[in-house]
Amino acid sequence: MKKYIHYFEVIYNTQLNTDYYLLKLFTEEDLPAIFPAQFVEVRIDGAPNTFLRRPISIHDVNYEKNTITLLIRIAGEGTAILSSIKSGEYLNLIYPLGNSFTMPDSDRILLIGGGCGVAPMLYAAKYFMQFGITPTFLLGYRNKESILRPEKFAKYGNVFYTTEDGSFGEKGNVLNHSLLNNEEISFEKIYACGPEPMLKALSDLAISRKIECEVSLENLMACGIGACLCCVQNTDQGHKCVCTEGPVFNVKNLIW
Amino acid sequence: MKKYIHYFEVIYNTQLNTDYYLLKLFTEEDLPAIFPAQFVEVRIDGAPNTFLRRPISIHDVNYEKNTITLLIRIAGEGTAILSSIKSGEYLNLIYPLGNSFTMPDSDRILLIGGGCGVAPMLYAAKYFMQFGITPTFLLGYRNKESILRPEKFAKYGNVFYTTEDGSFGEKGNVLNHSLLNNEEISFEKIYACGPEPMLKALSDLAISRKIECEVSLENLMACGIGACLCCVQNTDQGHKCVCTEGPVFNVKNLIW
Amino acid sequence: MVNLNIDFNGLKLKNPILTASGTFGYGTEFSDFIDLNRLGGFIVKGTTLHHREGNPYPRMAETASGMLNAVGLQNKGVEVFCKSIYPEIKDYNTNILVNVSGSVVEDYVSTAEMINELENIPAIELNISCPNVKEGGMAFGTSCASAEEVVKAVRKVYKKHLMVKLSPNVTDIVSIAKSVELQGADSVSLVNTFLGMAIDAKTRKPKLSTVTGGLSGPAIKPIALRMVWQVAKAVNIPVCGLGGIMNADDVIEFMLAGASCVQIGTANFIEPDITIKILEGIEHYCRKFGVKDINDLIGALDS
Amino acid sequence: MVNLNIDFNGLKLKNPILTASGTFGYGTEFSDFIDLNRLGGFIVKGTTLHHREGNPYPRMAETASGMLNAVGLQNKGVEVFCKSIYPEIKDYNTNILVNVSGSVVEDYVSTAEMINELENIPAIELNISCPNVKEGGMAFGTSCASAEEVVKAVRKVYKKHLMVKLSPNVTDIVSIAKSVELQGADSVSLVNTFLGMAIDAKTRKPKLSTVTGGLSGPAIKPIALRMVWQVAKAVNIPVCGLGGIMNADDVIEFMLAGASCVQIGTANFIEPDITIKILEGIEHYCRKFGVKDINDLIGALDS
Ligand SMILES: Cc1cc2nc3c(=O)[nH]c(=O)nc-3n(C[C@H](O)[C@H](O)[C@H](O)COP(=O)(O)OP(=O)(O)OC[C@H]3O[C@@H](n4cnc5c(N)ncnc54)[C@H](O)[C@@H]3O)c2cc1C
Ligand SMILES: Cc1cc2nc3c(=O)[nH]c(=O)nc-3n(C[C@H](O)[C@H](O)[C@H](O)COP(=O)(O)OP(=O)(O)OC[C@H]3O[C@@H](n4cnc5c(N)ncnc54)[C@H](O)[C@@H]3O)c2cc1C
Ligand SMILES: Cc1cc2nc3c(=O)[nH]c(=O)nc-3n(C[C@H](O)[C@H](O)[C@H](O)COP(=O)(O)O)c2cc1C
Ligand SMILES: Cc1cc2nc3c(=O)[nH]c(=O)nc-3n(C[C@H](O)[C@H](O)[C@H](O)COP(=O)(O)O)c2cc1C
Ligand code: FES
Ligand code: FES
Repeated sequence: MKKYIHYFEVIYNTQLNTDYYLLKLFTEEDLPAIFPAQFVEVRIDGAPNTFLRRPISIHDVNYEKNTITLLIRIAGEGTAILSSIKSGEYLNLIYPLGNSFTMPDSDRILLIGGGCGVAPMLYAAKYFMQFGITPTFLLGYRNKESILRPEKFAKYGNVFYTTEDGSFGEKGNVLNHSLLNNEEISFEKIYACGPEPMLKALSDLAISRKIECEVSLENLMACGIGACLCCVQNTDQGHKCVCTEGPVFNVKNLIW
Repeated sequence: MKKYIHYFEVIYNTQLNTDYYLLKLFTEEDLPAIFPAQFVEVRIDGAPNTFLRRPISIHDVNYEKNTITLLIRIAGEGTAILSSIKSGEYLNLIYPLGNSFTMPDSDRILLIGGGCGVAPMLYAAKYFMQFGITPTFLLGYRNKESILRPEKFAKYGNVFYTTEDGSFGEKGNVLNHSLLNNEEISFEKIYACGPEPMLKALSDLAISRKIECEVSLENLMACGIGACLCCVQNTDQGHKCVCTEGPVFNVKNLIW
Repeated sequence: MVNLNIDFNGLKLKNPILTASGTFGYGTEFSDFIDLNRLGGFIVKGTTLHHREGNPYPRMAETASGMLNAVGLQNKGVEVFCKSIYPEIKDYNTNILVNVSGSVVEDYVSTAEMINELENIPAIELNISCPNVKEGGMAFGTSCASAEEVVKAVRKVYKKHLMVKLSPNVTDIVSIAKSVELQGADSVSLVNTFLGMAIDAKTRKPKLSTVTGGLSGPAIKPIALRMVWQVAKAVNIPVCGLGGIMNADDVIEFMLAGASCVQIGTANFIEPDITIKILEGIEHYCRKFGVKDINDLIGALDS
Repeated sequence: MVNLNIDFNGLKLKNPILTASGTFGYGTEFSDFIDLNRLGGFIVKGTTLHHREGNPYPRMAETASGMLNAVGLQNKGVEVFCKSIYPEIKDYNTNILVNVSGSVVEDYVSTAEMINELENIPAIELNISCPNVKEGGMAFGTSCASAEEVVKAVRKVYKKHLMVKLSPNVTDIVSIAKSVELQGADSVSLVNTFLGMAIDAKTRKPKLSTVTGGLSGPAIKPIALRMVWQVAKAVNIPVCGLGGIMNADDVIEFMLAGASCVQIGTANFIEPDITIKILEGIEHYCRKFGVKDINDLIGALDS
């Protein structure tokens, strides 16, 4: 799949809560086909410590309007700079990067997102919906206040929540949710993104229950295009690049 | 003289012509006494190549309004960043730095500025005016379009111009101006700032005519406060720091 | 028209822009962004006799104007290179160099021998300076005796252009350069990465799985430039300069210091089309400053 | 309350923050901005036996996240220091160290002897690593034999704390550190600047009058940190770490790597009050991470 370097104009940058920002970006170029869980590499200008680009999932795509949307969580200097960018300014992106979630065979699919890991799930659902598949979402947050874009997610599927403090949905993390612990409900496939401990636990669960499970992993990236071999994940076939052979891996191939 | 590190708010940033910008800056702190030809060290945030502060002359001071004004010529990355700063943003300044022009004994004084070297001359005139001294200005530019703030200078003294192409004032550079080449007109003292070749030629002229002459020099600075010894100028007393023992030197002490 | 052709001790370069090993994959990773045929050449990944999985992750840490890496020569080994990768890339109309790495002299020799057979590989870059493998690599490049030993052995079996890549982690890079020249190197390239380290103050852990790694990027440019200048004055073979090159001015500076060609490394990660932008920048520089032949810049520092 | 006191091989530091020679003048340049008495100590300018005018200008060039300098030990000589400067600064309630530089062993010895007489100077930092003077300096710091020679000679006449400042421009900094330890150094400080170079592509001229100069600033931090880690593991005397420190996290990283105290250098140029900000940052770090005694951080890297 061909990759591009394009400038995008910031249409808006909205703060969603303390740590999260929503960036809508427009390009005059034609958008290439984008698949679920693919990501962009954003150039961060203007700070000596943000020398390298930053990988960010594609949260939403609008082909008619030539826009993509990113959901940014402030983690350090680079994401802080992104969070303060203003509409009318430009961002340089390399995209679309990485492989993607594979197509399911039925709509008994569960999209699990934890914290920032909800980012790729919106577009994943929108993408699957084109094929008549309506997913179920299971989204985990710290508390009610940290829930991101609930109405938007509700458009594309049934949404279940967990919060760590129980202030919304079920209390605990996604692994504790009754959906996953009810033998009556069976999913053909789980797609997940989130903190590594969550993904590991989910992987154990999926393997023991024999549910197909694909996870989108993070890793430190220098290039994003398979050139530097910095972003490796250990698998049963040896070191694989998260940026090109991932970010999506079937849990059965992972050696955590 | 005590030095301060203060944040200043940008009141306005006006483009004067292709290369020059006028920045008015306000601080909530009380302004210390500032003397003519003193300068500030501006911190340039947001670029790996502008690691060090940039020295900029104090172009004007308003003690009632707690503002200082800088005249910026785009020379490279740092000044380009300064030129794009917007009102409401903040700049971190160390100031007031350097020695200053010494008081004249009469008002037969000539303030010579070439290009960017006009910057300190406005405040110098304003300062001398407090003591009842009205200076004469001789300002050299490339052409009519590049003349900076003519009305403002006119407020503080008689202004004569040279332009390289003769489009305004006398043709040539300041050294060629009839003021300097008319034996009838005698100045007690010349104060000058501008490109080194101009200052050198002026120095020769002043020494041969036995006119007192003080020049404000530039040099590459790392600290601006006399700590690094990077900014030296050769003098008859050895290497002197331009940032603390200058920027003003009497030409008779200079070994160019 | 500006002449950009350089005769690099027999290696014909259409321009001085090559890419640095380990930062440019096998070239094809960049074909979406640039026309590889426009490069003076590209140098593929560090290739070893046997397959190597490289170091565990994390392998990367960002630093001020630079980055540390601890990839550790992950590659599938020279046989896979010759059989599967070489056929895919051999028809590019540019110089393809293989960066040959190893941990014992015999491995270098065997690898070089196999690459010698590949018609469309006009040169190898002998990597005696990789800081990221325990067993050797850099150790060869940090003493004259060991550098001589490996170059001498490889010279016997490798008949084409032999470029030797020097380590900057030394007291006296000039004497190492002279040693490898004496053993028949056709050129030297410098610098490889500087051995560095990063720590996470919060977790108290090293940021790299191997604790130390190789520093690259603009941070190292001033040191790399100094070394190129020192070496170029001292040896009679040409020098390929690298270390932190980000733009056309950087290339000009390396050439003025004495480099006959350069490699672009880490910059490819940030701008995958940087090589072509730099190439155009160099043409622009030459036109602006009336340079008719790029060769006129080599060592033309006015000091 | 967090304990920040450190016993640096007999030198009592109220906290690990010192300032680096040549970047802090004689301290007084900073008294408008900070209370010098709050520092663990400060190290004054490189002082030589005789007056030195230093190198011609330009002496400075900015580089990516760093700077090159070629000051060349401009100073008025040790006599003027003892007579005119010492009395002005001696009553600060902090450790004042003199950085002693020279070009021949005898000069180091004579200078150290004179400083030995100054009651309120508890230590000298022997600079065997200045890259900016032709005759020596760095040459002493780049071989074990010459480092030993000068340390041995100075040790005979200097009775207080002898800190030796190492050059990073070497293949093996550990063996140099061990050599100076063997000759009786009480501590080592590292690193001095890296020999680098900058060129103006437009004018084709070097940016420094001396062509090469010393690189400092955040650019070098990863290499400096690695060297501190290597040396701290290898010697039994304490290590003072420096090179590119800009904030409290950087200090913590150097301490985790094994430094018992640190020096702030180039950062003083950008923020003249940075030392105190860093000190406060360290207190904040300790409170946040439950560190009761700063000594617990020394060498506490979890690797
Ligand atoms: C494929 C992929 C998709 C991603 N999608 C998103 C997204 O949609 N929205 C979003 O906000 N973030 C996303 N991230 C994470 C994002 O890339 C990092 O948060 C960002 O690079 C941090 O940069 P910084 O300069 O703000 O922080 P830094 O100052 O660089 O780092 C702050 C902290 O975050 C850690 N960190 C930095 N980069 C990564 C990384 N790539 N993976 C894990 N930890 C890291 C650092 O080790 C450090 O502890 C994604 C990462 C990957 C690999
Ligand atoms: C005491 C003093 C007062 C000054 N007053 C003013 C002023 O009022 N307005 C103004 O616009 N500029 C003034 N300058 C010059 C200003 O400091 C430089 O133009 C600025 O530092 C350049 O920074 P940059 O990042 O834009 O350019 P860089 O990219 O750093 O440099 C661009 C070019 O300018 C040269 N240069 C950089 N700094 C200096 C310097 N300090 N002296 C001489 N050449 C330099 C460089 O060598 C290079 O060729 C003053 C300088 C001094 C020393
Ligand atoms: C991720 C990465 C991998 C590298 N792998 C190799 C390698 O396999 N062989 C080699 O000789 N150099 C390798 N290098 C060093 C580069 O080729 C180059 O010498 C160094 O990065 C300095 O140049 P730069 O600053 O332009 O990147 C690698 C560098 C990086 C950043
Ligand atoms: C302008 C300047 C002058 C210096 N002069 C000296 C000196 O006289 N003696 C010395 O031992 N080190 C000298 N150094 C080196 C510093 O003390 C320090 O080792 C180096 O700058 C690295 O630390 P930093 O990156 O924090 O600046 C000087 C450094 C600079 C930038
Ligand atoms: S980030 Fe470079 S290979 Fe994945
Ligand atoms: S700029 Fe540091 S002494 Fe003048």
